[in-house]
Amino acid sequence: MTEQAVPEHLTKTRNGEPVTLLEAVSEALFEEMTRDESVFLLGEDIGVYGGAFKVTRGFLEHFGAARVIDTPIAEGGFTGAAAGAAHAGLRPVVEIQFMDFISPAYDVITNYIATSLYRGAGPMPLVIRGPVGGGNRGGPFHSQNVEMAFFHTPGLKIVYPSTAYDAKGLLKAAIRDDNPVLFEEHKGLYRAPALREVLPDEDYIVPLGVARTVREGDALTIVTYGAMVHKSVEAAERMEKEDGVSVEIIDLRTLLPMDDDAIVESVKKTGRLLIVHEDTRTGGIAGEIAMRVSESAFEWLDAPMLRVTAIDAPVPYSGSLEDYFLPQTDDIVEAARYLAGY
Amino acid sequence: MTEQAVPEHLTKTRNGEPVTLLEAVSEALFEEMTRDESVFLLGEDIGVYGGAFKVTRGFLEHFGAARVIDTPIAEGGFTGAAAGAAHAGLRPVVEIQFMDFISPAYDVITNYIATSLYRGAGPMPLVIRGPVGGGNRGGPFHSQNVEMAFFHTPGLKIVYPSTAYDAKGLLKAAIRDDNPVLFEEHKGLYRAPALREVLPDEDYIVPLGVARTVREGDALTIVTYGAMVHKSVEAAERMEKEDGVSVEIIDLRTLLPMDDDAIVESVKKTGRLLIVHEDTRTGGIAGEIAMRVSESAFEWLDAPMLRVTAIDAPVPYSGSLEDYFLPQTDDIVEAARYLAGY
Amino acid sequence: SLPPEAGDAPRHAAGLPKSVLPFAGSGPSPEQPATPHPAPDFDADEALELYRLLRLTRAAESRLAVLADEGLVRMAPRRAPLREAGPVGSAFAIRRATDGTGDVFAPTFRAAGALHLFGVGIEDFFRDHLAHRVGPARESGSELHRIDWQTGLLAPVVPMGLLVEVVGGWALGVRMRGEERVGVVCDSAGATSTGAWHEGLVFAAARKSPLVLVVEAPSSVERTDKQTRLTSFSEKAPGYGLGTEEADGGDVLAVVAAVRRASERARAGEGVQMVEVRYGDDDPVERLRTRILDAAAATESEVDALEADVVSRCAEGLARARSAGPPEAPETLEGVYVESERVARRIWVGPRSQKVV
Amino acid sequence: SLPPEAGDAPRHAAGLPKSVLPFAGSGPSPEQPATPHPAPDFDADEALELYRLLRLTRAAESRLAVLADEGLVRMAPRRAPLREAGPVGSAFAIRRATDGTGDVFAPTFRAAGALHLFGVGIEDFFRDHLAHRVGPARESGSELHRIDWQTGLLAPVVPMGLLVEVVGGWALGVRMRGEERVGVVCDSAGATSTGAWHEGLVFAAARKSPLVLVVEAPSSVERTDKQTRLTSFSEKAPGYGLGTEEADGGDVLAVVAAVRRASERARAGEGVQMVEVRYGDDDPVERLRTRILDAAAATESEVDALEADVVSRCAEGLARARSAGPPEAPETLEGVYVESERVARRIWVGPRSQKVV
Ligand SMILES: Cc1ncc(C[n+]2csc(CCOP(=O)(O)OP(=O)(O)O)c2C)c(N)n1
Ligand SMILES: Cc1ncc(C[n+]2csc(CCOP(=O)(O)OP(=O)(O)O)c2C)c(N)n1
Ligand SMILES: [Mg+2]
Ligand SMILES: [Mg+2]
Repeated sequence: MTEQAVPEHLTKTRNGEPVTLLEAVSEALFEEMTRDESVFLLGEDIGVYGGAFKVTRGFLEHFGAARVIDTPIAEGGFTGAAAGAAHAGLRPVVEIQFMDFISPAYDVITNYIATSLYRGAGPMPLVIRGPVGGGNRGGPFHSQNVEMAFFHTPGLKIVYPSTAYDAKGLLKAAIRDDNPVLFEEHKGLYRAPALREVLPDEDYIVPLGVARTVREGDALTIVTYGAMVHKSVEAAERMEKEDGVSVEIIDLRTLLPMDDDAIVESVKKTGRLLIVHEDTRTGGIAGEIAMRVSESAFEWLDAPMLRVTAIDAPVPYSGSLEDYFLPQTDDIVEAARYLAGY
Repeated sequence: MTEQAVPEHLTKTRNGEPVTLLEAVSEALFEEMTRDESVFLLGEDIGVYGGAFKVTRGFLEHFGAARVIDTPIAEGGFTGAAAGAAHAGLRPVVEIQFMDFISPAYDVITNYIATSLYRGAGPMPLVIRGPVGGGNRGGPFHSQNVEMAFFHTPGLKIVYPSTAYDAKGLLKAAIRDDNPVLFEEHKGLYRAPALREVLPDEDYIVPLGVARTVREGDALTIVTYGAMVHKSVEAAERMEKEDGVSVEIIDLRTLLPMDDDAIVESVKKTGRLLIVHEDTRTGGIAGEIAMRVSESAFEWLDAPMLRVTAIDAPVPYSGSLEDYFLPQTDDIVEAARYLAGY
Repeated sequence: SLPPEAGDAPRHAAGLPKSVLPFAGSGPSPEQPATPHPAPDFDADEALELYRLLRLTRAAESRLAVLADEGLVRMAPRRAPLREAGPVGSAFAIRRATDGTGDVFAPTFRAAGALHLFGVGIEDFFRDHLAHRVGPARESGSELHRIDWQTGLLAPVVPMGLLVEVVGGWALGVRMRGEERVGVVCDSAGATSTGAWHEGLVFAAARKSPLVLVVEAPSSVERTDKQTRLTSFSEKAPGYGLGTEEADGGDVLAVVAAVRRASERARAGEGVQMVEVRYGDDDPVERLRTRILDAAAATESEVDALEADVVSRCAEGLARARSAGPPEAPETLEGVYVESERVARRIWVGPRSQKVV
Repeated sequence: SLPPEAGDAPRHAAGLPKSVLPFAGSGPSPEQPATPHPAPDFDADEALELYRLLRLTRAAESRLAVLADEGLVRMAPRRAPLREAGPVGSAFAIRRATDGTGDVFAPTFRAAGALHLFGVGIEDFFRDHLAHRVGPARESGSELHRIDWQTGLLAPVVPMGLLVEVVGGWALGVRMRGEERVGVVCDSAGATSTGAWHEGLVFAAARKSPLVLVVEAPSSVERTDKQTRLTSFSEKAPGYGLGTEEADGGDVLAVVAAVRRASERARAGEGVQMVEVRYGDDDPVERLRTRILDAAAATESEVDALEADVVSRCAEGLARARSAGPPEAPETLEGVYVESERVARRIWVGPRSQKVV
């Protein structure tokens, strides 16, 4: 590694300045690439252009073209190649320009990458990361959440951070993990001013598979992740003020493997469960959560487990339709009030 | 259409002879192609070779090469082409040689085919069918169940028959449906002697979206589909005999859209729900069922909703491992006893 | 369904009827060319029509850029400049009809003029981008989702390459029905890297489907390098057994001629054709203007008037589109399934799930 | 990890050490060729080794067919006959080592002899197919899942084309690490239709990765027709900017030579190479036998003895494999995640989910 200076825009944490979630992702990548020469990046327009969202701005100049690889538009090809590079002892991090475009890589991810260890090909230290989520008027092909395309695939891990701190710590943990990890970054959180925070100026990680209790409460449990964490907090604050009811919120952070204990312990305390996810409804992750709670804490349930989700449709392009399509704070308040009063 | 004679092996129903599930599928295809000139077939080795499982044996000779198309090994390419042909007013039926190989078509199915109507491209009368399921020592790439790769995609329908009667009637309904339908045929049921039955010698369909009550009971409800219907029946019969307990079994038949009413009504009657699926556990369809029952019938539940499923792993090749991996009748009995005694 | 101005139209028209042309009746009269010059080596009527369409495309694109700056259009395609000739020339070259009997055209972006030929008026173009409701697209979204089987327009889904599969299949389908129609897909160079492009082409080539593939190739080798080590995409054609044409993307007349040759070969049953449109630094709009003037196909003031007309119609269309309202939510959410009711469920509590004990 | 008979081996050996060769010490002694004939135009040692491997492949395959008939092996690849030279010749041509420093080889099927070169003894070969436990493959399954990074063997996943992506990436990776190693993928003709093959190749070609692609092309145009209108797959190479070689699949020595040339070019940094192995009706085993005898590289009785030896070793290996038991379930189900415990959950009832009221 060259002893080149760290690019200015990546020194915020070092200077004690707050960073956005996007900057936290950039810092995580930069630090891991600096720490470990086997870490390298592949993706469309991540080099010369610095990435569609500029996550890797300055990386090409700093780390060179061998470690910051601009790829053709062939998500299957370069994700599969990353798997091969992982076999060769490297630790590739793939950027999918919009996670919607992970679908051409579905075959290699589910059939090859996820089964590598099981088939005897050895560990697969590979991270596939990229922007997800709606609310940006991106239409059906720039707004998808992709967790449920992969949640059913044994061998994968899936991470979906909601804060800058977690994004950095989880991404660093994902890069150091020897399993393949899908890492979803919500576009709406990338530059959200409210999420700016000063991060510890140290090499911290946030372990995969451990949920976070965002706020404690006793009236009901909301299990959620990603952008919905913040809408859930809004809803909880409103209920605190208007109804005098305290809502506990669990941010899953890692969807697979899921932190069952955190969920079950909370439900045992509150007796009521609301699951909130931005992704569409049928076949969403809410089902698995409900199933597990039923298996492990049925007797503690004092009300039906409910969910607030997007509508079962492609993501609409029109703003008015998209707002209607997505779960909103009002929906969460409505469902939570129903449960609290049950 | 030529007035050629029906091939001998496709006249069993006409002659009042029993057919296997596989033969029922063949008859459905044959009848629909005869009824409607716009129906045609695409797939690997379906023409000259008659298909890997011989489902389309004799079709090439009868209907000609324009309607029985041998394709290159390009599942995305020919599934996408089928979508285009549907736009042109045809009703294509795609065979995926083993449904495991649907993954290269994941992109076009989820992004194009499922969204066609919504994007204003019009209806999409397209059936994608093929063999699924384990128990055949096929290993990880010839044994998969693929419903959960697509269950989360609004716009698709998913059908998974368990009997010859249903296979024929559901496939005919699927071909006549104006939505894209994924049609899963379990290899282990294809030629199972126990499933031979005499079918009505008439043009019947089984409507999509309607479950079937396989047997009535009051102690608990088992919701299942595909090959697990038969293991569940075995379990129920054993419990009837050994425990004097009567188990109700619902065969979903169509997974998407799901027949919520049938499930909920049964659970309201029995108060206990066991979901059995051959597919792997985490993110399996059991979750969605549990969630819906929680939403609609929580107060009627007298016991936790449980599930019996395959283990979270790729499908093992070894027979001993595969038996261990798959849900077995003993597992169903064990879980059902637990619930009945709860 | 066509926009209202379409009216009745003859079947298999070689061009759209005048009533559907963007600015029928306006602009210079081609019957009166300036005379001292030699007769042009091109059809003057066609050249002027193409010039209008190129101008329209550019005018529309620059307004789209403004809307993007204003934050009103999020998914405005950011594309390299000077690329109007590919989609416009291709759209112009093929057989258009308004009753679902013509060729089918699937452009990518930068195609306002091409869309116009397939019945999308300039107001609709902007309404689509602004997501101000119009047309059949349920999600009312953007140029990207405009589909009209009557005029033969299949605007793209975003994941690149997929339309090669789909239009190839459509072409197979119409041929099975005995119709002599051709499908044309325009794709940027990057699409050639996708597995979808490959699989679509392999299958279409094996079936000899009447498909024309227009590959819009950038001139810069540097930009291409990350995708392929080739300098010409036509080198890919023999690997699929395709016929080929090449055309200079700075010369819309050349594009028209190349796509015409290719599409007639496809129509004649010669199988899939590839047209490589190679872009350089030439401005196709300026070049055609010069050519028209040099050949005295129109006078400078006639061309200026035509330009002014395009610009003002563009401005008017945009103004009307802006003032149109957004769609209403529940109504436009239908259409996920053919038979579906208007189900829009973000929360759900079973009607009898209330405490009963 | 190598099977026990492997022993210590030199790094970067051009061939496996004798101790790993299938029948070290057996068969004719190459030091004593029959003398009246002219010197052969090939290396006699190599030819005899190749002959053993071809014979072994055929013997193993025919036993596999019997096991399939008995219902003991379900996923026995049914393949066109006479295809031994592709995998065997390719495996033989490249640099093998036993300590993870050699080239990497990814065959499809019909490769018993090739697998042998990469450390899979004949007993293991049958144990894999019978799923009688052996080796590192967690699911203990079949030739298809045999992977050994020490010898450089990456036997395929079934979905065709994927290994082009993966081995291309492996090749990129080792080059990034400064190692002069080459990855070789053998694929049947059908794989060239897949998007995975295309995308893998596009990326590997753009990176100039040291990858050699062996395309095993059937001679029959009829069989190929549904996949492509080409008669030669090499026509695909220019579309990716690949170097090419062709070899007659009836002539294993030609395959070895072609793959050697291709792999050395790839090693030298010349980027991805394609070798088309074209099969005809020639039997590669008989042909090599004739050639060995004609050149007097061995006597007929020596060759007969070698054949008998192969057959009896094959029978012995199979007998041992048959008598080995199946794997034990819970133990072998681990390995879904690196850190996972042996979790095998078909039913689950939370420990405290029993009725508590
Ligand atoms: C499968 C897929 N992956 C990624 C994208 C995102 N994307 C849209 S345009 C584009 C770049 C296109 O580059 P090129 O083909 O050169 O087009 P041009 O430069 O002419 O716009 C990318 C990566 C996509 N649309 N589809
Ligand atoms: C993506 C994918 N689709 C389907 C299959 C199933 N399959 C296995 S072998 C085969 C035929 C292969 O034909 P070809 O490439 O000509 O090989 P050969 O005839 O030489 O065996 C097919 C369709 C597969 N393995 N992968
Ligand atoms: Mg470009
Ligand atoms: Mg073949």
